[in-house]
Amino acid sequence: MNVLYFAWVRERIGLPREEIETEAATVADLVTELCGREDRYAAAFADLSALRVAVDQTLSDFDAPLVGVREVAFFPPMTGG
Amino acid sequence: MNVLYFAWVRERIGLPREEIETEAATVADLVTELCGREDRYAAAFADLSALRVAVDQTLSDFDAPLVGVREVAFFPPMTGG
Amino acid sequence: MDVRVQEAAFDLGAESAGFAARCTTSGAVVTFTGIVRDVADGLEAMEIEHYPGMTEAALRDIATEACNRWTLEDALVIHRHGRLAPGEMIMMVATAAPHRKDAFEAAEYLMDYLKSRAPFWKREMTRAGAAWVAAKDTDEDALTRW
Amino acid sequence: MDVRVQEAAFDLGAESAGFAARCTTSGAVVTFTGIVRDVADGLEAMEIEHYPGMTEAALRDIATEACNRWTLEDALVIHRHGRLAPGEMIMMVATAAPHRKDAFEAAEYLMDYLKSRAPFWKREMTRAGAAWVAAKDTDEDALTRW
Repeated sequence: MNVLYFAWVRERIGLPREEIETEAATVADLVTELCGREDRYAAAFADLSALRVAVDQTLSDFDAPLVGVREVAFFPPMTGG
Repeated sequence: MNVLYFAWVRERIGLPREEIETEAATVADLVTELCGREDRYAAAFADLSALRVAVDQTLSDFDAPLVGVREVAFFPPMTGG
Repeated sequence: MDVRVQEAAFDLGAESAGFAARCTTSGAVVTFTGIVRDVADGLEAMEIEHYPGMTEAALRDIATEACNRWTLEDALVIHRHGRLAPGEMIMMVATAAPHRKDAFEAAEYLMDYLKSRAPFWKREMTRAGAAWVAAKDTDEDALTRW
Repeated sequence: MDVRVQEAAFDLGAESAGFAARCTTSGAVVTFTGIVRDVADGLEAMEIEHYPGMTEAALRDIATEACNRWTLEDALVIHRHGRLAPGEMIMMVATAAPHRKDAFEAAEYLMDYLKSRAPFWKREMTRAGAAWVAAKDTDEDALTRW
């Protein structure tokens, strides 16, 4: 699964995207799995209320299922316009 | 006093402006005076709710006093924009 | 603040770009442009009559009030009179503000007031003849918002 | 409907005039332009990061929803990314409608949604360093209007 990071999430994790092999059933499960890997993930995901997630390029929730999903992206609230 | 007419008020009265000598105390008095003169005024002023008035180029009311006033204009509701 | 009443056409592109370029402290620029609409029954021309002298004063008053009510860096109003063909631009307003809410609201305020409080009268010339455009109740009602 | 995400500058004048000229049935055209504001503590540049692919899809969804909710002839969205200097234009939207209320509301809707639902992130570069622009509660709150 392709996992993408933007803005300060990207900076904290230290890379813009990575390929991850996971059996996580939901976005939240994926986050828990990543946080267990290294501190930089735990730092980036410390406050989920400050984060947004897109599943296959559509804004989604942390309880969204990951079955058949190819791309998950994590980022702070958007500031366009 | 300069009296001006615009849009269909101008068309009904048949001229865009005229100099009128009057002792009318208010706009309403002036309207009554004009209506007594000729039918074309009575036709133009038949329904005051369909008319607006400006006194010295400021939107005003029919009970506005005419003391010291140099210019009165009658016209239908405006349709700018 | 720039208020112009003119018979000549204006260049929307040049006016929009020029207005935005003159605004150095604003993050938000809103423009509104009114265009002669080709109505169903064959509009040949729109004639716009106005009240020279009062028109300019009324537009300045409306623009000044907008600048007082909202935090604006600048406001522009251009309104044409005379005979216009379908597709021609009738008028435009532009507002510049630090925040988009002010720019939008001030532009809507300018439009609502100049629709019903600036001395312009439109007449539509169709094959069937000429007819004065009637003021809409909805335009008068729009003023109650402010 | 025209949605563009690009690094290059756009020409507000040409875009506004071109958009209005393409609209043949609309009496009302509204544009909004966002400009990099020169903040008090010395902004040197604004960097805009985005999510290629999702950005275009999100903007198209927002513009489509605007066209569904209001009677619009056309809508335009241009949003830049990359490094912008103070005074540069970040983005613009334009809407064309038979009636001004639709054109205004649709433009405000586009702005409210692309502020908070299109995947762009702004970073301000000042002498003091770089800082990500925080999302404003007022921008999120603005969505409740729709």
